[in-house]
Amino acid sequence: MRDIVEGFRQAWGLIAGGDAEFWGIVLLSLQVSGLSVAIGAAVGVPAGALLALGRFRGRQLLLNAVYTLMGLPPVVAGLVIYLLFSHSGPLGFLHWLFTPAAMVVAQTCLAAPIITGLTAVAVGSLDDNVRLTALGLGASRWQVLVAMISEARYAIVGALVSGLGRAMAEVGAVMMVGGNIRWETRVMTTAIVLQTGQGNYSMAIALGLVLLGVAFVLNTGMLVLQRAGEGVRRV
Amino acid sequence: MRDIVEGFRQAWGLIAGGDAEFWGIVLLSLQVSGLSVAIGAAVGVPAGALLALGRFRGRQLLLNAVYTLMGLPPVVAGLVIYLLFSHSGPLGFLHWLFTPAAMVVAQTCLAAPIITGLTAVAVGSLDDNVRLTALGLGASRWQVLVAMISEARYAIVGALVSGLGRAMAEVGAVMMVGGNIRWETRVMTTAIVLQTGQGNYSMAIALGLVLLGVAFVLNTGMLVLQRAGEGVRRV
Amino acid sequence: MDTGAVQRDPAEAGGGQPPLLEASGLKMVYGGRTVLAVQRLAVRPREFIAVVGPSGAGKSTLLRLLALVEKPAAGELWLFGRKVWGGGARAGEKELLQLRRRLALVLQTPVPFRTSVWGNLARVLGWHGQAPGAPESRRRIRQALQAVGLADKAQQAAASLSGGEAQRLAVARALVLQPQLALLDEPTANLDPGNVALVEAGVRSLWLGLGRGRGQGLDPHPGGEQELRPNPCGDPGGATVIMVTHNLFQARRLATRVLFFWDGQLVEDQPVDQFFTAARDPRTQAFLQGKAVF
Amino acid sequence: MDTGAVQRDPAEAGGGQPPLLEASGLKMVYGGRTVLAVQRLAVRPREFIAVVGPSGAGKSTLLRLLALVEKPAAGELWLFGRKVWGGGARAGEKELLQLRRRLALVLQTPVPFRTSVWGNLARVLGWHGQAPGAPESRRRIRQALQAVGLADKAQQAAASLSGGEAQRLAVARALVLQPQLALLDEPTANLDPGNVALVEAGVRSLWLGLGRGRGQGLDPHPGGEQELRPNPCGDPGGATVIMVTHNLFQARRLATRVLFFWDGQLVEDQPVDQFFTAARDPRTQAFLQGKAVF
Amino acid sequence: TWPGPAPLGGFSGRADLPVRPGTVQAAPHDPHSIVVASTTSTQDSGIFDVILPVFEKNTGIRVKVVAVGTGQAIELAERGDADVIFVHARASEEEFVAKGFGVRRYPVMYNDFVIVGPAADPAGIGGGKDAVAAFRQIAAKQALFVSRGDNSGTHIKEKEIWKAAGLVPKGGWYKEAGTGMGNTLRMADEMGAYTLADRSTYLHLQSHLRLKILVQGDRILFNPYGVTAVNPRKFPDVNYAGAQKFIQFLTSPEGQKLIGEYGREQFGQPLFFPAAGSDL
Ligand SMILES: Nc1ncnc2c1ncn2[C@@H]1O[C@H](COP(=O)(O)OP(=O)(O)OP(=O)(O)O)[C@@H](O)[C@H]1O
Ligand SMILES: Nc1ncnc2c1ncn2[C@@H]1O[C@H](COP(=O)(O)OP(=O)(O)OP(=O)(O)O)[C@@H](O)[C@H]1O
Ligand SMILES: [Mg+2]
Ligand SMILES: [Mg+2]
Repeated sequence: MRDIVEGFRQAWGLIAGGDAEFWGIVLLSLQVSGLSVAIGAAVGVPAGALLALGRFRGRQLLLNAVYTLMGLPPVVAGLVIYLLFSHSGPLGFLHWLFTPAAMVVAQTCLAAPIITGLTAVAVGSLDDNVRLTALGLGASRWQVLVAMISEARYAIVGALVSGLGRAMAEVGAVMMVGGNIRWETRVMTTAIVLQTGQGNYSMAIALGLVLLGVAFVLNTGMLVLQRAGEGVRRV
Repeated sequence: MRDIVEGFRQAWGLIAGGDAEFWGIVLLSLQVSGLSVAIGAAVGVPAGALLALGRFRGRQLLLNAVYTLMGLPPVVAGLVIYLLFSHSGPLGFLHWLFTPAAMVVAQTCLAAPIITGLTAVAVGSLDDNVRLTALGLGASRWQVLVAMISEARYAIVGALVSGLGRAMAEVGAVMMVGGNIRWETRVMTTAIVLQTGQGNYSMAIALGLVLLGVAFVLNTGMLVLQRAGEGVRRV
Repeated sequence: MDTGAVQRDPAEAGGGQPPLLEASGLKMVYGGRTVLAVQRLAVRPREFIAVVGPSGAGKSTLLRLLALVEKPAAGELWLFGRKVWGGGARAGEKELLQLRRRLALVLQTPVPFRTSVWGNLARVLGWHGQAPGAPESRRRIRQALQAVGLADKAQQAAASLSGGEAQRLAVARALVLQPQLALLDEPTANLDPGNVALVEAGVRSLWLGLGRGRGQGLDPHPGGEQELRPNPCGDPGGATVIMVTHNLFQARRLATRVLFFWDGQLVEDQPVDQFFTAARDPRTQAFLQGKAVF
Repeated sequence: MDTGAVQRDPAEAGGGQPPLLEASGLKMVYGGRTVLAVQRLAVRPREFIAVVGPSGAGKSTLLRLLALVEKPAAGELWLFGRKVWGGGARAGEKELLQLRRRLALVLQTPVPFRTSVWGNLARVLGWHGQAPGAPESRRRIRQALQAVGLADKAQQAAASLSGGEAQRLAVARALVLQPQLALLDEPTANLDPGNVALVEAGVRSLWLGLGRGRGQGLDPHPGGEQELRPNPCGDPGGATVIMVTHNLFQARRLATRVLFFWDGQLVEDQPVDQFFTAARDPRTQAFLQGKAVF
Repeated sequence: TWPGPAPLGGFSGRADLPVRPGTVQAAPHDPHSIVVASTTSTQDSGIFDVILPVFEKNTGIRVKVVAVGTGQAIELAERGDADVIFVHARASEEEFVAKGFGVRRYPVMYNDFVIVGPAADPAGIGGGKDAVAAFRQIAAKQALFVSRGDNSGTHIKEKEIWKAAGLVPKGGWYKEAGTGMGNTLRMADEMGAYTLADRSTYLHLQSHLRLKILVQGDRILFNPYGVTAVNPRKFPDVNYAGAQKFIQFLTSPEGQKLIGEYGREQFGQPLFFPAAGSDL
C-alpha cells in the first residue's frame, strides 16, 4: 500500500522533474504507439468497413479470424516478428531488430486487428438504410464505404481508443523485438517491467500512472476532436 | 522461419497428443479467462450502458477514465493487485495470491474496462429514439437500460470478444499474481513466455497457435449464439 | 425525491372535469433556439385533440414534453393532477415513472425493437409488470395486433417490416397498454387509406373505452358503416388522445378539438368545428388553404 | 465484368419512345416469402407514375429493385436501354454505378447523414464528381434547399431536424442531382399541406425539366395558381418520376399513370384518369374506397 | 588504471563524442555499437548502469543490452543478433563456444546464490553453510520450496544441488514456478517457502520481503558470470572488434574495480566479486 501512495508522489516528481531520460522514454512510447495506431487505422478502418459491407465468400470466416487475432498474445507476435527480422530471418537485411521500427511493426500487428474488428462491428451496426440511401444517390462502392465510416465515426473512435490502449499497454512484443535498450528502445511499459524487476515498485507504479495520464490526454483529444466534428449531438 | 513451420507441426502434436499437463493448462486458461470475461460482462455491460445513458455530473470524465483504463499496462495491474493481496496488503487475509483466484481478479481488471468502454460506445451509438420510445411506453430506467443493451447486442458481442481477447492474450499480470506455477497457475500465455525465455521458439509458437485456435472457437460460438438470437438479419 | 409533485387541491380534483393536463409557459430550447413556447394549455379527460401545423412548428417537441420523456427548458406542467415541472421543483424519477405508466407515446419515427412483432408487444406489457405469457397478456397482444392488421405477422422479425407495418406496430405497442392518455405523432402518415381507417378505428376504440373490458375484443375490420359509440356500460375507461396529424381530414374525422402550432407558438385552439369554419388567426386560414409554409 | 449489360437494338433504342425501364418476371423473396412478383412493367421517358397499394404490398421493394440497390431473386430488368439483370447475366459493378448515377432514390425512411443540412447535399454532389465548393454546385444546393423550404436551416445539424424537415432534406438530396429517373417513396408522408405543395412543386419541376438550365432557378413558393409548364426551350431534360404514395389525391394531382399493387402483384396499371374512374380489378375499387386492408 | 579517452586505435575520431540518446541508429553492423545479450537478473542487479557509462565514455562504443532469459540470450546470439553474451550459465556458455558460435569464454565476476526462507525456518536449515545438506533437510521435512523452473542459470544451479543431494524433488511441497527471480522471491515470501536466489536480486527486493538468508558461503553456491564474443567466422557482420573491447574492459583492472565496488554503498556489501583471470 505504501508503494502505491509513494508511486503517486513519484509520478508527480517525474513529471515535474524534467529528467531527459524519462521524457525521452515517454516520447518514444508516444511515437511508437501513435505510429502503430495510425498505421493500424489506415489499414484497419477501411478493412473493417469492407468486412462489414462486403458480400464476398469467406467474409464471415475472415471476420472471425480478425476477432480471434484481437487475442493474439503479444509474446507470440513478438516472437514471430523477431524470427522474421532476425539476422538469419528473411527480413534480417533490413536491420530493424532492436530498433523502434520493429516495435512499430509489432504494435501495429496487435492494434490493427482490434481496429479492424471493432470498425466492422461499428459499420455493421448501422441501419442498412444508410447504405441503401448512399447507393440510391449514386455513391460508388468506395463512396459508400467512406459514408458508412463517417456515419459510424463515434464508434470508430472507440475502436481507435481500444487499439491505442492495446498498443500502449503492450510489453511482451516490444520487449522482444525492441530489446528495451536504454536510450534507444526503452518505452514506458518495458521501463515498468525493468523497475518491477529491480524491486522499485513505487517507481513502476509511478511510470504506470504517467502512462495512464498520457493515454488519458490522447483519448480526451480524440474524443474532443470527434465531438467537434459532430456538431450538435445528444448525450 | 523454420521455427514457425516447426511451430505448426508441434501445435498439431500437442493437440493430437493428449498430454495431461498441456490440456490442464488449456483448461485453466479457459476457466480463468472465461470467468474474468463473465464477471467483466456482468459488471461492464450495465456499467457501460449507464455511462452512455446517464446524465449525471462527471459522466464524460468517467467515460474518458474508462477509455484510459483500456490501456492499463498489465504489469501495473499485476503489481497493484500483488500489493493488495500480499500478506502485508489489505486483502492478504484471503490468501489468494498465486492461486487462480488472483489471476481472475487481474484479468477482470483488464477486461472490464474494455467491455465497459465498448458497451458505452455501442449503446451511445443507438438512435436516441430507441430511448424515447421505451420511456414513452412506460419503461423504468432499468427497463430502458435493458432494452438499449438488447438493441445494441450486436456491438456488445464485439465488446465481449475484445474483452476475451485481452484476457486471453494477457501475460504480465497473471505472471505476477499467479506465478506460473506448474500444475497450479500455469496458463497458456505464461507457458508461452516460459518457452520463449528458454529459447524453445517453436514450442512457444505452437502454444500460441493453440491459444488462437481456442479463441477462434470461443468467438465463433459467441457469434453463432448472437446470430441465432437475431432472427432475420441483413449482412 | 417526490417533493416536486404536489397533489392538486382535492376539491378541484374531485370537481366536474378537472384538467387532465395543464401547461403554462412551457418552453423548449434546442441549441439556443426556442422551438416551442406554449402560454397556456389545458386538456380535460376524454378529449380527442388534434395537433396540426407546418413542419418544424414544434408538434413533436410538444408531445415529447407531454409524455414526460424530455424536460422543458422552463414552465409548469401538471399531469393527472400532479405537478411535474415548475417553480424550480421537479418530480422524482419514481413519480415520473408512475405518471408515464398511465400514458403511451407513439413517436413520429417508428422504432421497432429487434425482436419479433409479438415480442415487441410482449416486452411493453412486461414493462408494466404483466407476465407476457399470461393468458390475459396474450389476449391483449392478439387484440392489439388485430386492431392494426398485423395479426398474421406476429412472428416476423420487427426489423424486417415495411414502413407502414412498422408504423402500425408502433401504434399497437401503445394500444396494448390501454393508456389513459395516448400521445400519437402522425400515426398514419405512412399508411394507405384502408389501413388509415383501421388504425383510426383502433384509436377511436381506445378513446371510447371499447375493448377495455375482458373479452370485449376490438372489431378488426370495423368498416365505414358501423358507427362506434362510447361504451354503454358507463365504463370510465375511455382515454384522452392527443394526436399530431398533417391530415386535416383526419383531424376533422376524429378530433373534438384542434390545436394549431406555428413556429413554436400555439396560435389557434378551437373545438373542431370552429377550427375549420371560424379560425381566428390569419396563419391558420393560410394553413388550411395549404399555403402556409414555415 | 460488363458482359451482362447488352446494348438494346440501336434501331429500337433510337425509336420514338423506347422504354426507359422494362421489367419482366421480376421477383423478390425475403425469408422464403415472395413479397414482389411483377409480370411485366414498362415505363417510357417522362412518365410520372404513381405507385399505390396497401401497406406491405411490395411498393418499397419495387423501388429498391428499380434503383438497382438490391438484386432481384429472379427476372429481367432493363434500364436506360441496358440489360441489368436477367438470363443469368448481371451487370458489372461499374456499369451498375453508371446506371445508378442517372437516377436518384428517396427511401421511405429519410436517413440524414450526420453532418449539416448543406453538407448532406454537398456530399451527394461530391459523389457525382461535382466539387462541392464550386459556384455551380453551391447554386444547385441553394436551389434544392429552397425548393423544399430548408434554405434557412442549411447550417443546422441534419440529425436534429424534425420528421418533416428530414423528409424534405431527403427529397432535396435527390433534386440536387437532377436525375433522369427519380424514384420517390412516399416523399410527402410526414408533411403538412403547405409543405406537400412545396415538395410537389419541386418534383414537378424536376419532371418538367425546369431549373435544369444554368441560373434558371426553381420558384421556391410556386403557389397554387401559377401552372407549371414544360420547359419551353424544348430541353429534353425532363425526368421520369416513379413515386410511391398512399395519398390518392396526390396521385391524381401529379401522376400520368397509376400502378396498383396488392400482395406483391401488379393488379392494375392504368392512365391516371382511367385508374380513378374505370379500374378493372375489384381490389382496386375496394382500395379506392378505403376498404382494402392487406 | 585505464587510460583516458580514446585508449585504442581505430575509433579515436569518435571516441570523445558524447553519446546522445536517440541519435544512434542501431544496426548490427554498426561499428560504434555492440549488442550484449544478457539475462534479466544481471540487468535487474543494476550493475550495467555503473559499468556501461564508463566503457562508453572510454571507447565511444554504445552498448545495447538486451536482457532476456538465459536460454533466449544464447539463442539470440546463435542467430547472429548479438555481438556478445554476458550470462551466468557456465555449461551452456561452454557449449556455445564448443559449437563454434562463441570465440572464447572469459570469466568476469561471480556472486553467490543464497538459500533463503522464512524466519521461522520450519526445516531448521539456518546457520549452516552446507547447501546440499540444507536441500536434503527441506526435502525430508517436505517444507515448501519454490523453484524458478525456467532453466535459467539459477534453476540450473538448483538442479545441480538437488543432484548432489541425490534427490529428485517432487510433490506438493515443491513448486515449479517458471518465472523470474523477483517473482520467485515474492512467491516464496508469500508462501513461507524456501528458495534459491542470487544474492543481488535478493538484496534488491529485501525491503519488500520477510525472507531471511539461511544458508550462504558454500562453494557450490558460487555463481560465475562469463562473457563471450560471438564468432565473426559464423556471422561476418558482427562487431567483433567492439566485442573484444567490451571483454577487455570488463576484465581490465578498471572494470574489475567498478564491479567490486558496486553495491557497497547501497547495500553495505558488494554484489559481485571480480573474477577476471580466475578459473570460474
Ligand atoms: N426480411 C424479411 N422477411 C420477411 N418479410 C419481409 C422481409 N423484408 C420485408 N418483408 C415483407 O415484405 C413486404 C413488402 O414490403 P415493402 O416494404 O415493399 O412494402 P410496402 O408496399 O412498401 O409497404 P408500406 O406501404 O407499408 O411501406 C412486407 O410485408 C414486409 O413485411
Ligand atoms: N438539436 C436541435 N438544434 C436545433 N434545432 C432543433 C434541434 N432539435 C430540433 N430542432 C428544431 O426544432 C423544430 C421543431 O421540431 P419538431 O420535431 O417539434 O417539429 P414538428 O412540428 O414535429 O415538425 P414535423 O411536422 O416536421 O415533424 C424544428 O425546426 C427542428 O429543426
Ligand atoms: Mg414532428
Ligand atoms: Mg414502403
